[in-house]
Amino acid sequence: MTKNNTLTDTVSIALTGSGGAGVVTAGQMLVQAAANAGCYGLMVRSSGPQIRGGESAAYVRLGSDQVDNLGDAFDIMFAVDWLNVERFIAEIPLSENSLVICDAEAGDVPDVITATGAKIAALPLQKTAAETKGGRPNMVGLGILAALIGIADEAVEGTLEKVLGRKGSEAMASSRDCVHAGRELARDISQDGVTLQAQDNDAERWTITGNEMAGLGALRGGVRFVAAYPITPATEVLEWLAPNLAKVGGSLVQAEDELASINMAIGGSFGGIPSLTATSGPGLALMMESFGLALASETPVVIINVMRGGPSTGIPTKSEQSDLNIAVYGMHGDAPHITTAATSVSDCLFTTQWTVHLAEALQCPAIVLTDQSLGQTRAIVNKPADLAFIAKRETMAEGTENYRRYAVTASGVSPMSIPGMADGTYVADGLEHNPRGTPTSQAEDHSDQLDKRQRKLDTYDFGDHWAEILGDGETAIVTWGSCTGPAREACEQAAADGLDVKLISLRLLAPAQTDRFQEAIKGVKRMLVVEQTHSQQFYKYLRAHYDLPDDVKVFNQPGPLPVRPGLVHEQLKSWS
Amino acid sequence: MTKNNTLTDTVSIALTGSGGAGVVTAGQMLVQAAANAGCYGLMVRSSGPQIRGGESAAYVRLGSDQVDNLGDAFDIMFAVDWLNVERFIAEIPLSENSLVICDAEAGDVPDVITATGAKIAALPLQKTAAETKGGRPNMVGLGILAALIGIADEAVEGTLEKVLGRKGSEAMASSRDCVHAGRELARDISQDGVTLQAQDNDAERWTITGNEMAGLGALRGGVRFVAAYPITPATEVLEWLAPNLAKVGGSLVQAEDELASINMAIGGSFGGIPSLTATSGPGLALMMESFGLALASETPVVIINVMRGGPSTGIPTKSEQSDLNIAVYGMHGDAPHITTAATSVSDCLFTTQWTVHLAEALQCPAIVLTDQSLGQTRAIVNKPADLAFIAKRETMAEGTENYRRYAVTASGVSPMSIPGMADGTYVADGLEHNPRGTPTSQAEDHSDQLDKRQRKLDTYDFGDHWAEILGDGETAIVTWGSCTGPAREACEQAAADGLDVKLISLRLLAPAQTDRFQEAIKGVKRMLVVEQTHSQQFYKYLRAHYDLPDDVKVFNQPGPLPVRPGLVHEQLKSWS
Amino acid sequence: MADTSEAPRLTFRSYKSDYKPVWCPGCGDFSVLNSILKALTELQVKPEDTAIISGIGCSSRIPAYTSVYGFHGVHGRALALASGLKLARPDLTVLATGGDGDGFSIGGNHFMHACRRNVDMTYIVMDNQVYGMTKGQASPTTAPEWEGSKLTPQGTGINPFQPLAIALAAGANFIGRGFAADQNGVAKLITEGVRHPGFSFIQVLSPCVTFRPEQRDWRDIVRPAPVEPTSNLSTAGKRLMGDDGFNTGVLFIGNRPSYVAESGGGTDLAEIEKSFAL
Amino acid sequence: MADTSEAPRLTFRSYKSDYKPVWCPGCGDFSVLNSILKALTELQVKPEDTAIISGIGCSSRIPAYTSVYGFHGVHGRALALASGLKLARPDLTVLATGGDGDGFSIGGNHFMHACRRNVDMTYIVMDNQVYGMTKGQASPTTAPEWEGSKLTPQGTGINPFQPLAIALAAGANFIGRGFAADQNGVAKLITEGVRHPGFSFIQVLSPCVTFRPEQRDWRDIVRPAPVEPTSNLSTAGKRLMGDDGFNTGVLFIGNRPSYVAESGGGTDLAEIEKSFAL
Ligand SMILES: Cc1ncc(C[n+]2csc(CCOP(=O)(O)OP(=O)(O)O)c2C)c(N)n1
Ligand SMILES: Cc1ncc(C[n+]2csc(CCOP(=O)(O)OP(=O)(O)O)c2C)c(N)n1
Ligand code: SF4
Ligand code: SF4
Ligand SMILES: [Mg+2]
Ligand SMILES: [Mg+2]
Repeated sequence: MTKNNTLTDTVSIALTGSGGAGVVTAGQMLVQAAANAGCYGLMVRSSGPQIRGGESAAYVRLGSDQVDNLGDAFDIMFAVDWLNVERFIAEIPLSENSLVICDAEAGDVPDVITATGAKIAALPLQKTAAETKGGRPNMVGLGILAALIGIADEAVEGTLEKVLGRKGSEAMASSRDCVHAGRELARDISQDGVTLQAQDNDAERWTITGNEMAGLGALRGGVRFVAAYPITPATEVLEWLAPNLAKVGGSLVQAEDELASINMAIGGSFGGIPSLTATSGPGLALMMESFGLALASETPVVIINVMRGGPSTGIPTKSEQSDLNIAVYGMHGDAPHITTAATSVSDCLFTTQWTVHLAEALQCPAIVLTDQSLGQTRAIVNKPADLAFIAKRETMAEGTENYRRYAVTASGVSPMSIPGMADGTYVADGLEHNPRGTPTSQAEDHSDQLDKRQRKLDTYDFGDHWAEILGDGETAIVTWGSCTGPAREACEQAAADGLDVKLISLRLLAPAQTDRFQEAIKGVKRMLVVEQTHSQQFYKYLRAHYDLPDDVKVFNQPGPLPVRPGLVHEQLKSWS
Repeated sequence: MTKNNTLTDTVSIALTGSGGAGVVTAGQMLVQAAANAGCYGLMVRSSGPQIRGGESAAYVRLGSDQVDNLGDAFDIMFAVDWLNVERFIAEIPLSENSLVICDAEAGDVPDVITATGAKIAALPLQKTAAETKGGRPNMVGLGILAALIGIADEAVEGTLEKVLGRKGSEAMASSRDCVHAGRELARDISQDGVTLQAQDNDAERWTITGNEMAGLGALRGGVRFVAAYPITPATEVLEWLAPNLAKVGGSLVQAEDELASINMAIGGSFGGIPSLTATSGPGLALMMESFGLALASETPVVIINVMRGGPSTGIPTKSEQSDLNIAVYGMHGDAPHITTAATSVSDCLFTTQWTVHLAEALQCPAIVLTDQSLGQTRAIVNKPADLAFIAKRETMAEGTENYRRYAVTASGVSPMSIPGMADGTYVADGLEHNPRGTPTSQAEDHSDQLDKRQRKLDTYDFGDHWAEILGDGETAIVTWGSCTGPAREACEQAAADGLDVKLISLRLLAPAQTDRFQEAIKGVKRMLVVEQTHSQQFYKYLRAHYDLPDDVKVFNQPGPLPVRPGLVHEQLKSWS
Repeated sequence: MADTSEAPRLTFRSYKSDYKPVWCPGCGDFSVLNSILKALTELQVKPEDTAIISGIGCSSRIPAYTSVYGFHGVHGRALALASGLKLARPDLTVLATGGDGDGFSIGGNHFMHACRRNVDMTYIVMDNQVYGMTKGQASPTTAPEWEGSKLTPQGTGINPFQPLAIALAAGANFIGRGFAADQNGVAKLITEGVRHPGFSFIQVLSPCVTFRPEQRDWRDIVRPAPVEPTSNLSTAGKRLMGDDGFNTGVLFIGNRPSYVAESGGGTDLAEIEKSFAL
Repeated sequence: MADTSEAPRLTFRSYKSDYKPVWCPGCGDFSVLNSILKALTELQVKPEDTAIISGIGCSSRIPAYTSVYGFHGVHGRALALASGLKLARPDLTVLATGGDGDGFSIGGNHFMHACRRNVDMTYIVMDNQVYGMTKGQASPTTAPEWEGSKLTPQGTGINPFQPLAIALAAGANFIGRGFAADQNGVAKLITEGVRHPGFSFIQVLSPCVTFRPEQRDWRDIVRPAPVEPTSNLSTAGKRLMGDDGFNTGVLFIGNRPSYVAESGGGTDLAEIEKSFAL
């Protein structure tokens, strides 16, 4: 989670339109322009069922400090046309405080829009665009929006240059003209409280998605071998990794399926190379048998699982937190392992890197949970600091005699030999084994090895990273993953009401950190659990592992709609 | 669970020997002979790592009423030789009250045996056998044991005839001679409290394994299509089903892997034929992705999962209850489904049949959990009663117009059309869909369908079968599966001490029956949770779904050793 | 296949649903859909006695665009689903459809074993040498030098999968290849495939205009195979091992009987249970 | 393969472990183990630079009986494990071993794709036409009329899987067949397979004396293939499609280069991160 900013100074803008209308491009440019002006922001995209083309929407939120999530409502909606707008409208909360900008010639404003009570500004978008050769209404919109929120011309210019520079001066010129024409149109309308303060910002800032963050975290953590099979919304992790792994001397292989990809990764790791795969729900399910192999053979491997709507194929393009159960409990047999979750777009880097470190240190497979809303959101963030977490596996000391791969040690971690090391040859095995690795079905061997695999996790000091904890108070929100941003914002909203709320967002889901958790909720009388599932998976997980206060309320909402800060705030308000 | 017998009148006998010594045959004959004498009993076999041959052991427990589990210790151990006996000794609790019968010429009695303080009777086994042409020491042993426990000659004769009849009169004659010679040898030794009372028993009794019970339960429940891939210890379910399905007009297909077998079963069920597959941990893991497909597409299907030691390939031939997590939580997405567990060898029939009924009635995939110790134990039981549970799926009414496969109904169950029904064509889908089955990513459709899939389970009346509940008291044991037998026996042991203990054994693990559970533990002040796992999976499951009393103790023991009644009893005793 | 002799003649429209495909304009799959509908019309199977089973991918969306029974399963498992359905319900006409990724990558094992098992059904793969649905990665049939995917920016460097040669080696009983734009030709292949006993496999070259726009040029390359269909394995083996992937038509017709699951029937359960009696 | 020029000569015993195999007396796998050890001795690869990867089955127990690095993985995934290892560690000599069930049934997809991907490693399948470990069910290579399994009491009724034909169609670069009892012959095949670049596949007919005792008769049937190894796909295709399964020796030698994962190296992470800067 990023710096604790007060989010009153953010602006939320939705852009919608049919395929080819370029609303996503306009949205991206708007974020980029705001960044040029020293601000922060993020953009989430949403599209219809079509593979290509079809209507789409871009949800932009800008602020003077880092923005982690979408807000409660949109200040401005910009609609190039009304095609299938009802498909999106549930994702675009509007109120009488909102301003809807549309094309005067796009036909009647749909009932779903007027019903919200938003102010409507019907402007000649197409007409204005047509006045410029090659002009397009999305660029007119960019001009209008930039003007309304107070982004200076140079900032927009810089963006046009960066994005369109390659396309030649003609494209540049027509876009510039449209933007200027948009600024003119904007003179006739206004919207309160949307003016962004341009900033002098010396921080090195990045424009990056959560999926790229996760890929970079893997690279920083030392991963040098990746095998994977494409799946929405995890593919971009792999697309970023493929060329960049090669640059640092690693490699990525596209496997024939997920059964192969997890096994290839285990094979690479057995070879001493920190290895990873990335997938989403259906692929994770296919990997579970072999995840158990990594666990029993104590071969570290990391799975990044970018969650989407489930069950089954579900809703591949939308976010949900419903893979919690399978990530924590989805293995056959007694299977102590590591499950972590990223708490924000930026934190996808931290959590992935940390998890690679943990997996290697504990010789244990690990699952990193992120989700579509973190993974596919592009954000302007401060460059993340370098971290000390790098892959470091305890290996066999040179000259070891009578090497025992699965020696029963106090820490539970047994030094691992790596192919190439003389005197270290052993057979990694998923059958229960004795310390030498020989298969056994004896009770004593089984319990020794079960104990040792559990002990690795029980005795390791995970430090403060197990959770993000903010604030204090007798009321606490306990949450995880992409609900962290909205929950934090809800805490701020509650603070404005005078209610102090402690926020606890779990980054380490398995192994459960019982003592730390009980310590963290000391003094907490009322607990609100916030999660994006239908079946309260997180709440049930908490019950299973932790003692909760008597007064617990659960706010759970399945995907695809994001959890809005205001809804969480309502829960806090309605408590008593 | 079977009739509440008092288990003081049982005899426990372990038979061990090297490969080819025939201890398993002798054990089986002993059980059969006891059955002929009107008694009950069971036999569990245990073998070394060799595929064929190698040492093995047979654990027999006989009684005047049905026997559900092994006891605390063995009254008699019969060892043909001492080969690798240390591999088995942890499975054969002996005490100074035990009698060990061995061959006088088999060499020194191993320290592990003498250390127990058991009485040793070294008899001329080989020598006696050698006196008969074709004679074998295992048959001498059968004679000794029959004599010691008081099984009359006719009962043994009947067994010899049944088993050896086909092999010709020579084999019969030599076995008979050995048995008689054994009876003679037995005159020189004695053991207290092992005399079985021969009974007049009119009940129709069966000799059957838990795996066969499960297969029969499937058949009785209406299953007519099975696709599966062999895996220990589930294969016998399939081996029994293959010929017998064909006899009743159904069929079994051996698939290329578990991914295929679950999908074939779903395909068969889509075709209107109640379908099933059987597997064990590793195979279950492979099935989970497609289990989600059955769930989302609301196509009933049943998986019988015969648990073995885990994680990974684990200990394929030994029992454990460690697939609880994956069976209850192992799916990606929000995945309400059915998980049941058989409580005894006999109950494998009831639970499987009931589960087929539930899956079909609720159009929901289901997992039946049994384990190696239930599945591969052969027991003498009373013929199970016929049950009313047969597969009955709610199908589309003829002449339905504008059919909606996934109509949102009050019960959550939507009438299903079956290929062949005119006007019922639809596309089953694992993508989220609207009532017609068309893919959608709208929030409303998603929550409608999530609600409906959950509602099916929440509103269905599972009746009293959700648990086996016995006795009453402020102390309760909560357990499941194959721990039920030992737990029940522990209750009886406690009753003998004057402590009333209520036994609650859950047959329905998912959906959780919160109200029923809370009702069942009303008045319970102290709860002992009994399970055969390393990581307390059952206890954590209970915590997640139920409110437990403050005073909870957990007795968990991983495989491969069975949970012994006496250990559970200890826990009850040591409470305060 | 069910008997349809007395029914009135069914038309193309009887097999078509009213859903608008999600495909990109110009996608080859539109044509394949038409060919399937034409073949069903020719076959005159009742829609309710017919089922189309698919996996996941653009091409796997086809069932919803027909009016027969359908199952849009999970990625790679269409043939297993379809086999289960046909084995449990031999009276139905079963088609399986999908893409090259679905069928040859994640679903490759079921493909081989379906060929081998030879259950009487027809499998139509819309091969566009790419993963369309996930926005353009290399599939098993992609040429090694194709650099269009970010996952394999230098090309895959891997020899393409030869679906027909594999089908032959695995034991498919009918093997054909068509080109999507040739709707009647593909319809004829499907009709013949359905009529032929056992497992029929039909590869349809079906351009992905979005991620492989160069596939539009296929129309200039495809040609009817210059030889007659053979039922000789060695001859077919020689031919298909040397094939360039653009010969269309029926390329192998086998004569193995269809696999049918063992299922006698007629015994009473009580009779069976007697075997357990002491 | 690592350079071993200066090392003292390694003996058969250097590659053997002291564990007693769990196999039944007389099992063909004892011979195959010997052949592998002989081949390693001939190759003089260092034990620590060698890895044998297997799945689950009687035959898959082999790694533990050698003294090289090993991975006894899960059922069917040996080739994926082995591919990952070899791609991440191209300096190692990697062998994969297993049974016909492991490799051709549950592992069939990885088999095809390993042939196609052509990573430089050698795959040895001990084919006994049965699932030995699970006590005798039909495998893909089992003859359709074999009635020895309770799961298929009337025989499978399914055409047996042709591993060599599939390997050829899928793109294996070296294909051979041996008979377990011919320990030197199999050792030679393995040696050649390891030396040949790319993916080498060697089927070893290895009798299961417990569940298929009639396989002892194989010794009277196997024969060296009467023809020279070919590197022509069409010729090999014709030959292998007509093969009766008992011709031994090298049956195909291809000339495709091995697949190596893209891996340049040399760039600093900080350099890469610059691409994210505004
Ligand atoms: C288990 C699993 N892995 C990955 C995916 C993601 N996925 C969906 S479709 C697809 C590939 C589709 O390619 P193809 O079968 O060729 O169909 P096309 O879209 O080209 O018609 C993939 C990888 C998935 N849905 N499920
Ligand atoms: C996922 C999974 N399914 C099934 C099994 C059970 N199983 C173990 S070995 C085996 C078959 C072995 O046959 P094969 O590979 O031919 O080896 P063999 O024993 O004949 O040498 C099976 C089905 C398993 N271990 N894992
Ligand atoms: S992406 Fe390609 S395959 Fe998919 S619908 Fe578009 S053109 Fe067709
Ligand atoms: S069962 Fe067969 S394959 Fe397995 S060890 Fe015995 S003889 Fe060998
Ligand atoms: Mg494709
Ligand atoms: Mg085999």
